[in-house]
Amino acid sequence: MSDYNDMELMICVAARNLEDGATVVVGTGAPCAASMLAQKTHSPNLCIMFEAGGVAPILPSMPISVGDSRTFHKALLASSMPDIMETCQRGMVDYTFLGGAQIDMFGNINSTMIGDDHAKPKVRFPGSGGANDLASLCWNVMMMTVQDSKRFTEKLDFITSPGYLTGGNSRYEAGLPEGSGPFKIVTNMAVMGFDEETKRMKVLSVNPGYTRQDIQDNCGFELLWADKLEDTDPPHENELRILREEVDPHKYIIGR
Amino acid sequence: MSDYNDMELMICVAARNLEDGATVVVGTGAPCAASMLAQKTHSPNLCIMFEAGGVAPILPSMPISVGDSRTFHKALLASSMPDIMETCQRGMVDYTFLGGAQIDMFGNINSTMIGDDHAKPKVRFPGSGGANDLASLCWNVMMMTVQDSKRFTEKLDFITSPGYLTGGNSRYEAGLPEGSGPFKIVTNMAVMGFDEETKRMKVLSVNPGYTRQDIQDNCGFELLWADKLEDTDPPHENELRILREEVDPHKYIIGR
Amino acid sequence: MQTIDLKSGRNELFTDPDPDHAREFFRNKSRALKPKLSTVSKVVRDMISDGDYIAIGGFGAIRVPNAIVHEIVRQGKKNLGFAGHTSTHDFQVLVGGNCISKCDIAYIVGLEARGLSPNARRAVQNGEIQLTEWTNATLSWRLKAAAMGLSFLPARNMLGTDTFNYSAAKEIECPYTGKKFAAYPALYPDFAAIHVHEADEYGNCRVRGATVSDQDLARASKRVVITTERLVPTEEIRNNPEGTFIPFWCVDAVIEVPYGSYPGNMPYEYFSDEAHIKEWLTVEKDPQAFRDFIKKQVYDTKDFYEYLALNGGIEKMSKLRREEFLINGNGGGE
Amino acid sequence: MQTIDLKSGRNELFTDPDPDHAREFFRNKSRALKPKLSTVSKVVRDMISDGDYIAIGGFGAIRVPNAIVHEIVRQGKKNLGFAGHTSTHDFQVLVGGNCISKCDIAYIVGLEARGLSPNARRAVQNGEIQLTEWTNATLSWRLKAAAMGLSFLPARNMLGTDTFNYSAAKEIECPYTGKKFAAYPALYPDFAAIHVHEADEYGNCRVRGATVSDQDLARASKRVVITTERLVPTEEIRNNPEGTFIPFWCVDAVIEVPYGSYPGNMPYEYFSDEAHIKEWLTVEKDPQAFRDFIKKQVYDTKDFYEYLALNGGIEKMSKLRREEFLINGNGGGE
Repeated sequence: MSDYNDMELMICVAARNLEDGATVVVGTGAPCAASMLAQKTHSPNLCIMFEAGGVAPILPSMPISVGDSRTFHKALLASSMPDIMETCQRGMVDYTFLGGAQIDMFGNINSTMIGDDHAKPKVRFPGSGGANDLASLCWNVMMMTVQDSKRFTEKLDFITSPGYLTGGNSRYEAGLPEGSGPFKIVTNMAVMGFDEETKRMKVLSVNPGYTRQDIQDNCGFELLWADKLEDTDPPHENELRILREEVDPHKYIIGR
Repeated sequence: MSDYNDMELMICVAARNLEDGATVVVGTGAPCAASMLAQKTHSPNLCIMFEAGGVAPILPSMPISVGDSRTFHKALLASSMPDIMETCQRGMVDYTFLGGAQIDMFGNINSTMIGDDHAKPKVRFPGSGGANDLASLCWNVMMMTVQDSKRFTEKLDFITSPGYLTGGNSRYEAGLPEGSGPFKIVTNMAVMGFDEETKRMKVLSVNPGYTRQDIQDNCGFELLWADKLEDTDPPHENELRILREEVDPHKYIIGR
Repeated sequence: MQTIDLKSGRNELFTDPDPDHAREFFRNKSRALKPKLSTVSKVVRDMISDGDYIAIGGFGAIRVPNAIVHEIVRQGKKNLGFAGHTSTHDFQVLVGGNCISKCDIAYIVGLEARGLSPNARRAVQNGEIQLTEWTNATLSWRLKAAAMGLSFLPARNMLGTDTFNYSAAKEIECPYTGKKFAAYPALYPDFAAIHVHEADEYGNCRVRGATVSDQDLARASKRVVITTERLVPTEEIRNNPEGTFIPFWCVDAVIEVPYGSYPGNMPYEYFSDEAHIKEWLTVEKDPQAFRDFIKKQVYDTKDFYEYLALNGGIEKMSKLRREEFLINGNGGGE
Repeated sequence: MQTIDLKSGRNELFTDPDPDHAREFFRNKSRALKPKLSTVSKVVRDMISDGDYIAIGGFGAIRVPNAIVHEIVRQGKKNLGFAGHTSTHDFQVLVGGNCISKCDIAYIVGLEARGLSPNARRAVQNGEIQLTEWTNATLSWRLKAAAMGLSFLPARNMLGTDTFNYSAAKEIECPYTGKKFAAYPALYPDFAAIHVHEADEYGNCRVRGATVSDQDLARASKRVVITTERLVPTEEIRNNPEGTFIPFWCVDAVIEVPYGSYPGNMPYEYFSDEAHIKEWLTVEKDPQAFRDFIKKQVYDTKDFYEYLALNGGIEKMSKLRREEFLINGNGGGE
């Protein structure tokens, strides 16, 4: 078995969820790396889209911005932000990746602020950007993050992007598109999905070197557990080779 | 004084209303001829637009369709139908011309049908096309038409395009943009405007060779008359020359 | 609680504006980048069922996918719903084949400066085609609403008229200004055919001249077939992604049909054959003569190549090309 | 009568969404095809007043009209409202000049993969800038609503979140499906600056690469200034009307500013100067050092040419051009 770091593991595991012929809107960093890795392994026709308008580019390197020249390099379409967002809203986009400072048991995400006064937050983050849009409008939302009990929290300081809101049918009752929502959370310790009925976060597989106890200890709310809890298939040799040599040779992402 | 026919008179008189630097959406035929004549006389920078998307073309000849290649010839912009209509809705278009089978005293126009059963009309015309849109959204609506009391009628069989509806403020109360509406009706006999308060059709000037009696006799509703009723300034030599030699040398329009 | 009185149009809404129903369809629509070359007869056979609601790209007699229009008549498709947005010659041909039973009408029976289609007019006056009234802008916005993944868009036209009264529109109150607007239901057609200048085998398309609403139409429609003057290598698309007018994921099938807009105009390629269009308009005055005419022109031609040959073939196309480019004379070909 | 409970965001709506008020403005806006060449200093002096609501085209550090941004700081404009759509470096500079007092925020304090702006973050955390929350798509749609001449557009994002609660959005009920949608108020900025690849003296513009919402922004804004890498003859625009991205009637002034997006990326022209952007981010950690830095870079430079010269001039620009085109080496210039 190979040696790999947390970021490499999360990228390799996340990439396997992106099937050939699917569409994915990505940001810079790990999501872009995971999508490029999927393209170079099992999903040559995964269509990578950027919210600034670049569609299906042949990425010469990791973009610095979701709108920089690299995201349009040999692309099939140079579109606009409204067109990309409307394509999501129309139901043509399968996957997206989000990040955030906090996530709760229903997959709601905070990337706006810490504190309790919106006008004077303790810490201000960038805010939604396109995160709320993609979380609302794409079919399946994924997240890659290192897990700790501050980040995986009972109550968010601010719900930037919708997960399953308060669980059950609440997401759809709020008016968000039927059938959309959080799909997989890939952490350094485990892979989580969501319970079909309650929409609570549920551990599906445990990463090598971690225990149930580790996973629950590093989560600020009570996790559900799959009946058939599996061991996460660790990164394969060829995944790591392609990730290191072709996707991110300068270790911009996997060197973090 | 020159000899001219009704169509030539109407085109020359209408053209004088199009000031330099204004925008006008036109259809094929007389409106296009009037706009071209204005460009070649007092309004070199009149911007001619077509609903199919052509903006400010250098028209090599009279278009057959508002979307044919001529409407894009050396144009400044090849836009789309929604963009043109939205430009009207945003308040950037000063003038348009409409035609129709019937018009009433408030400038409402019927270009849809004759009869009283929409499902089985006695006569079916094309319908709105872009007429209702332009009548609703441009600032000033003009019409050129030969006048008779069947066409200038008390009650339309069908209101295709809005004029001042039932007069007064009713157009704006219906939700149509404030300050927009019918502006001038140029007929073979007279030039009409609309009373500022009642919004009823009002004769502004009488064409050479016609009397007040002629004008009222060829109108199915009671006309208002301007306090200072004028004589229509007949087509000038240079207008007729440019119209005949440069605008419509094949007499597609003025030969009708 | 509403503070103003809101009206609704009385005519039928032919299509479902529900964005979640549309999303469910689009969720399962293939978005894979795979070759999609097909044939006109196969596409019409497999992608259109009787009773479907269809839309035709272009502007009636400009950039119209006429090979598909002919084949719909040839295969005798029936009871189609139709987006009568900016239709002229295309509607004329489809009514000639008695294919349409309901129609959202903005502009259909007229052919602009050329006059009206006697046969299409007859069909409408006889009540053979059920009509719901709209306008050009409104049908543009109904398609845009669908392209945006919505159920409606607000607008400020049609208010106060019979065009509204005989539509299926509704008035709404603006939540910010309290003003009365029209709300137009999203239009998600079952099928659309669009003719383009260039496309690759995946369906990435380029268009010049009148675009009308075709960008929204391609996005709004559940199934989309592209006919193209020319197939181009994908490399060419990738060399200028700004030029892509319709992306591959909207497209289900691609067919190369040179002169595919004939007798309509194809901007920067060939002008319309006004003599032939006039032939349609003239012969339609006599129903029997029209039946003979459409038999010869459509039913008895095997495909669009035969139709082009019947009406002058390459020599005629060259002449129309010279007209398009305002080149006088016969080009030296005779 | 409403059948469902509809919420409203609690924060302030900074601009008037009334389409009739906007129409009245646009009625009197010159749409004449006349030369509009101007200068950066004149445009900022004459077209922006303290308290105006402004918007900056591009994507923060891509195709950003940086000469205008610097001049706003240099002239000390105050209490501006700001459309924080996809802003990064532009917001950073404007906050460095203390120009902004209220902001519609989608994305402002971050610079994507580069990290966050310490100074912009400080200003926001101190409550110096009043914020109303939105998202990237929502600000796109708010501009689109204005470009369409409306007061609002419906959409399906933001619902159920604090992003909605701290916005000025409202929920509405779809008149066709009864479903709950968000309604976003049209955003008509007082002023917008957009950097483009090519423009003629009338303001007909061409753009490549990331267009973001700039087509809608140019239409939505009351006053629009274009900075362009290159002026081109109008003849070139007329030779390819399909290439016109913004038409002249939206534009009030045109200024040729080569390398006008520096240190941002200009697609197909030059890449971003990441080292210089990093300098901004690093020096901002210390407020005094940042004051010195912005004095040297902005206040003490006479114009954008001096700023370019200060940061490497033509040699640096050539290097960034090679980076843009993925050309290795120094290009033989040394």
